[in-house]
Amino acid sequence: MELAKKQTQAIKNIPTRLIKNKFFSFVFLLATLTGLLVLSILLYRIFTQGIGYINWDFFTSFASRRPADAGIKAAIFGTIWMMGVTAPIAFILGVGTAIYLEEYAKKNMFTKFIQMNISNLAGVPSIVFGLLGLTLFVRGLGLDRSVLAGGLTMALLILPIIVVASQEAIRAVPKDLREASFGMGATKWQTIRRIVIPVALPGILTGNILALSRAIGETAPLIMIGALTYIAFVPENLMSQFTVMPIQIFNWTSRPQEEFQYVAAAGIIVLLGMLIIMNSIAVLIRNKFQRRY
Amino acid sequence: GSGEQASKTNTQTASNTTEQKTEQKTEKQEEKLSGTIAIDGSSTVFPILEAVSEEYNLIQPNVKAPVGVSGTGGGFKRFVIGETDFSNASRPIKEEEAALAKENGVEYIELKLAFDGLSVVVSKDNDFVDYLTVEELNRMWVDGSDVVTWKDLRPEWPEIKIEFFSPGHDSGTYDYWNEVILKKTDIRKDAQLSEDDNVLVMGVSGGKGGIGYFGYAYYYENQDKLKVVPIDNGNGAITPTEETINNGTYAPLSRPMFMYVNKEALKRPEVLDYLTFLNEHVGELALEVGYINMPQLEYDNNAELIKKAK
Amino acid sequence: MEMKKENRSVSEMIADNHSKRSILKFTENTVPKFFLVCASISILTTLGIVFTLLFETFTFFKTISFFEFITSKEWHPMHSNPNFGIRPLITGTLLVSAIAVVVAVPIGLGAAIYLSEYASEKRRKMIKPILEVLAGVPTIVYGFFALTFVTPMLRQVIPDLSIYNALSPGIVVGIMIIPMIASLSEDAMSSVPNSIRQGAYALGSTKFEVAIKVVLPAALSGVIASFVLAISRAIGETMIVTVAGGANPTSAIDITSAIQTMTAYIVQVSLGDATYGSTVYYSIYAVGMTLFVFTLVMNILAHFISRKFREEY
Amino acid sequence: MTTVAVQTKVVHKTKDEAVSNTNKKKVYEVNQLNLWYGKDQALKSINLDFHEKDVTAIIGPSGCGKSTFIKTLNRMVEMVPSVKTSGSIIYQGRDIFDPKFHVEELRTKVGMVFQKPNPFPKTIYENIVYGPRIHGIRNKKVLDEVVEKSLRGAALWEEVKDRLHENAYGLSGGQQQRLCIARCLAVEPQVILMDEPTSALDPKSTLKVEELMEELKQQYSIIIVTHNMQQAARISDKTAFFLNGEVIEYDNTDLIFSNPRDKRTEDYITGRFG
Amino acid sequence: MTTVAVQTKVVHKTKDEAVSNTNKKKVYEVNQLNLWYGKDQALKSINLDFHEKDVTAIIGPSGCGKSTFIKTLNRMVEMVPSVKTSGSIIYQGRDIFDPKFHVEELRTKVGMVFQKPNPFPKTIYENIVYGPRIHGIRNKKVLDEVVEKSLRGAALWEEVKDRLHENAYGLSGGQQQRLCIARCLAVEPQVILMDEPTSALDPKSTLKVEELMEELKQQYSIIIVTHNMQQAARISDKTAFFLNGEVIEYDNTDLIFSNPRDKRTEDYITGRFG
Ligand SMILES: Nc1ncnc2c1ncn2[C@@H]1O[C@H](COP(=O)(O)OP(=O)(O)OP(=O)(O)O)[C@@H](O)[C@H]1O
Ligand SMILES: Nc1ncnc2c1ncn2[C@@H]1O[C@H](COP(=O)(O)OP(=O)(O)OP(=O)(O)O)[C@@H](O)[C@H]1O
Ligand SMILES: [Mg+2]
Ligand SMILES: [Mg+2]
Ligand SMILES: O=P([O-])([O-])[O-]
Repeated sequence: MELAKKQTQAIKNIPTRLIKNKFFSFVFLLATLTGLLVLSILLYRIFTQGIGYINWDFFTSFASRRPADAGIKAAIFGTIWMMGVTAPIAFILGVGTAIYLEEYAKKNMFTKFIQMNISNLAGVPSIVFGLLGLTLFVRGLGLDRSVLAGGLTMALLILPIIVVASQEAIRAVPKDLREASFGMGATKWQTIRRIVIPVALPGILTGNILALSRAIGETAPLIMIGALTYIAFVPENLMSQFTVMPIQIFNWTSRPQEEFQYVAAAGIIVLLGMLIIMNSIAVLIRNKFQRRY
Repeated sequence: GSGEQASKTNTQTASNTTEQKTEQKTEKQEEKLSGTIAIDGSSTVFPILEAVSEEYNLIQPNVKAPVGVSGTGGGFKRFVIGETDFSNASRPIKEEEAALAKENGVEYIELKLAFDGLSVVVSKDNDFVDYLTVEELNRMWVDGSDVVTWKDLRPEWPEIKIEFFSPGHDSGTYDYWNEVILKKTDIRKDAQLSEDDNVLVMGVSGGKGGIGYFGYAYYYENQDKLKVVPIDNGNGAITPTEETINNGTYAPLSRPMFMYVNKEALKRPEVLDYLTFLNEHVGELALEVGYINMPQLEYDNNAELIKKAK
Repeated sequence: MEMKKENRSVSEMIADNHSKRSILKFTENTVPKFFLVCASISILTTLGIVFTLLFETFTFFKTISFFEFITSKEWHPMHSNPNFGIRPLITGTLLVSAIAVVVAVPIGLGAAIYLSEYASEKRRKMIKPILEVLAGVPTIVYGFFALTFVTPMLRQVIPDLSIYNALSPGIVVGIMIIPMIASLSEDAMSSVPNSIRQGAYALGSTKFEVAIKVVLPAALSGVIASFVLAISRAIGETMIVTVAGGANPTSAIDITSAIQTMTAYIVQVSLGDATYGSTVYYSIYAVGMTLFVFTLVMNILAHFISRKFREEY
Repeated sequence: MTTVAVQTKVVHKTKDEAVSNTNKKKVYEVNQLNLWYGKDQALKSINLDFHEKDVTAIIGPSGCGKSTFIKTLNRMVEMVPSVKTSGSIIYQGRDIFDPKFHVEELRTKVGMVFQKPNPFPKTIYENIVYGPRIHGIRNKKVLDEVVEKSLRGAALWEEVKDRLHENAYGLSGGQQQRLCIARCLAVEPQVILMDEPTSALDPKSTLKVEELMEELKQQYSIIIVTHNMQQAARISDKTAFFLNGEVIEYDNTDLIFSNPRDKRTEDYITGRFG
Repeated sequence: MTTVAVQTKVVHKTKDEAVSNTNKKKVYEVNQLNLWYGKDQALKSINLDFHEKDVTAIIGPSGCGKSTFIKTLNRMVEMVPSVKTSGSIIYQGRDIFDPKFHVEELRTKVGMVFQKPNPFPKTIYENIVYGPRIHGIRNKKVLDEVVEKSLRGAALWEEVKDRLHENAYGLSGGQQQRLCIARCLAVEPQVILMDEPTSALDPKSTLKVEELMEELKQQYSIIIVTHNMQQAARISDKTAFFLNGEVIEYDNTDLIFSNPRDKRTEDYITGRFG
């Protein structure tokens, strides 16, 4: 009797619960779409403003006082040069650290300290890295406002991101494979070099690309080290002065002439294009090499 | 009278010959000049030097002349220890800075490049402000001012809160304003300071009550959003225009802009060549980027200085 | 010849090679040392940051008393009679962060629930990278978006809104950190084992009930940690507030008028380049130090939350 | 070495023929059930009836479709998006695939216990009241009663009554599994599906759970998947032998184990493969 | 219901008593082996000898320490940092815990096959040559020979000879497991350890692997962990029964299965628990 009553009540409740479910599934979907909506507004505005200024000349000319002549060549090359410094340094240090922590470090206080330290560094505001770069590289080591100083600052900035991503990738290598290798009499480094790194590489690369795309968009730390400069040449060596895309965009937006706002929008399109390409490569790598072991 | 005349002719001839020589030199060396010229300093002067560098690179593509933006004070900081060849300034060098230069053995010459008319602007929506006197500007901008709304300034104006926008403390523009309007007292604390002049443009144009000041170029390019306020310095209200700035009637807010040149650097051919080019073209280029060129006499003076220094 | 080769079995060759293992041994010993050096760089970086900040901050406190720094309510560093009270900058920073959290937490969490519980695998794979693009948009771009789009739009609703205010950059910072919350919370929620979900479904739960009453509580520590990390990101955000927040350090809590954050102050000074050695110059390090301490505390807090309350499934 | 003779002939029996001498009421009637994961057919023309207050064991080698089948009975299998089914399953007179028959209702009436104990990461108390709560029961007193009754029903009350508000993860594996059974009892289902409920447990806990099933049988219909032949023999009334997605043999347990009709059944229960 | 009588008395037998009528050479001598994970003792005073060209089966319920024991034989167990051992294991006259006996050398001589097939995500060819390569063999011709020989040894050559350079993940589960065995054979070990090598495989593949073991026995000593009693009975010469980290009984397989001396062994092999 009691059972029957409870069951009927439970069943009576079902339609209400289903409506609630429907309603909230809609709310959650809406929340997800909000982000996408903002992104599309942002892109739409930037595209309508800037697309008219994008042509071949825009990529091959240097900055100019005339909006129609202004180009982004110096900034693109500066960005590439800076990445040329940042990427290898951050990659070697970051992956090295990750391998150390995952494969070699004993689970002791020191390891815990390094780990904690890395996750904290990941949360340090970029402008603080700018202060570090200014004090240490620009002034301390006398590197001035060079590609090298900028690249090193950026490398430190993205180092924690790369470490964490690489650690995850290494951790995701199934224990099975390691055991199989050790079971054949392989040494630790042989196992790491021949099994762990190749298997983790897609994940590591993905993390690196995402970290680099963060570095490409950073403005504040470079303002700190004084990269806000009119540059009409391509860097020639590590000690050359340079400018990068977000700095060039920032420079354009602070011009008095209104047309420069559109030039800035064009610069943003190029920058976003570069970011989207990098992100897509990362996603492609992730999806292509995602294996079920 | 005549002595002056004579010397002037002399100078002219002299400069003519120099010019010819330089031209010949330039022609000969056109393909050869290379090197890097270190330029830094004022953000106000930046557009002029940027234009010069851009034009110069068309003739001498191998000379690198990046223009830094560290503000007048920031530029001098590097200049006085010999780090830079040219330092742009929107005010003359200060005594302390000059002293430091001497200490470090840096000898320099001062060139005037162009005029800027500091423009006082209000929003386009502001239909009541017709002009302001220097005293009124002082009254409303100084620290501890009792002016909160426009009505506090002149009773016939409406009771709209004033929002103040000013360039930052490190800019030469601020220094100049501080000197001629504030009489070296502090600026009011609720004024919003920004090193980015567009930020000021947006700020002033964004609300009915705003007021701000900055270089003429920023007003000139944003005439559709801003209304410029004529300034009365006892001789009637004067609006900043090319003419009033150039002939000095727009006072006291019209000011010259400078470039300081390290004499040592002039020994490098590319620096000298660049400087010569600059002095020839800076007037027209200044006009193009929104400043006012000076009378030719001033440029001739510059040429003389350069000649002496090298 | 052939015979001889046949005779040498693989195991013999291996045994042979084992007797000359010195190079292998050398690599085996050197490699971990190299990686240890790599790992130490991160510590050096932290030390570098701490020492840089401490050293210059110390110089700053030689001129300005620490007491004034933390108690004074005014921040007017360039005044002839300057005030160096950090409170207005902290107020500005927290105001923007608070608005950002109000925007980002519900939206981010909603998106996380959608992605982890409702969306099909295919859809999730499509939406997540797009959201990540949102996180990758350079902040300078967001800054101008706030100033030239969000602020004018808000002013249609709130006519009194100053052109520079805390609200607009707050909202945009919130938008910027949505992906961070969505993505980290989604990770936490997807790592709740499916078996637990199935247990709930088998009792006749709807999706909503499973998400809210089972998965969310189970993933709570990860979700909260994602909030804390996102807040710390908001506190450290620079260009958005520099461009759209104004430059008016004030202790008043008013989201419609201009403010200044710690980060924006540092940029303001470094754009103008204060004379090296002046008090104002050193003040950016003192502010940087405060900022560092703030985010450090947040990060340690996040670490603590996700460690202490980590669910053992 | 024994070779497994893989016979391709499918044995279709009528239901009456399959299970002899039963006069209990049917709770489930499965008719011509087919199920595909994408293109792979995992269940092939299944015809089976289950009766009230019976324990029915489903046995078969790994991958033969036991879990798939039992999950079809409460439609949990549909959580895999690629799943397609044909045929019908009649639960107490209603087709469970009928869109009007909400899965939430079906699952309230048909409880399920999984291979690995899966308590919610909440307190013991919260675990039990989860079901009643979502069905709208809020009264504290009623809930308290439900908790005690369910825990007693799952033979766990004495062990945990003093720590109802501690986390369920503090319990041993066997206790956790009994908690899951208690959680299932709290909504008073009519049928309990169990997918290898003891395979993750140690012998002692296994024994306890088996004893519990003996108890539950008085009140509930139980359908249990097991890979442990001895367990099937010990506890069930009827046994169905699955192979490659088909029912090879379905009969009273004693008959299946003493006198299997099919060679493959015999091979399997004597341990020739699997 | 059968109750499992958990006896706490430890049965220590001398080795000679344990395994009767053998006159093959010993490959392993395990003496008084104890092993702890942190504070939990997982192996207790194990004494066992293994002989050349024998298949020895290790059986016992889940968690009794079978995997732990077999991993101790090639010191893989030490990958868990908290592991501590006492006692000795003599492999062909040398104590494997002797610091001068490099684990790399030990593991080259003692191959291992795991429960789940774990080929490297590389081509079939690369999988096989992995072992020889890390031990310094680079000669292409030698490697080619090794590949063919090992694959033939694992009864896989005919199936894969045309796709040596395809990814190993394209193989079926059973083929993958045989590939793992081939990979292990490539370095010509003397002993092969196998931890439930067929438990993740379907009956057909299981059969293939079992047949393979019969082959391998001619040349190698095999120690195999299995939870499948029938499998143990079919393929092994000797069987050791583990319970709670102890060896309860070790004897010739036929004796263990026909006439267990210990009640617990009997209970286990007749399926009363586990
Ligand atoms: N989610 C899925 N997607 C695709 N195929 C599946 C899925 N789950 C199971 N299968 C396939 O369906 C078949 C039956 O699987 P099922 O899990 O029902 O077997 P089982 O008898 O329960 O085996 P076990 O004893 O190992 O639990 C198998 O071939 C399996 O590979
Ligand atoms: N890495 C480890 N850390 C701590 N304890 C462990 C670890 N691995 C195993 N154990 C414990 O050691 C005991 C023996 O485990 P082992 O894996 O050897 O059992 P097993 O007989 O192989 O069981 P199964 O048949 O389930 O594989 C168990 O009680 C287990 O909980
Ligand atoms: Mg199953
Ligand atoms: Mg095991
Ligand atoms: O940049 P300034 O010219 O204002 O010093």
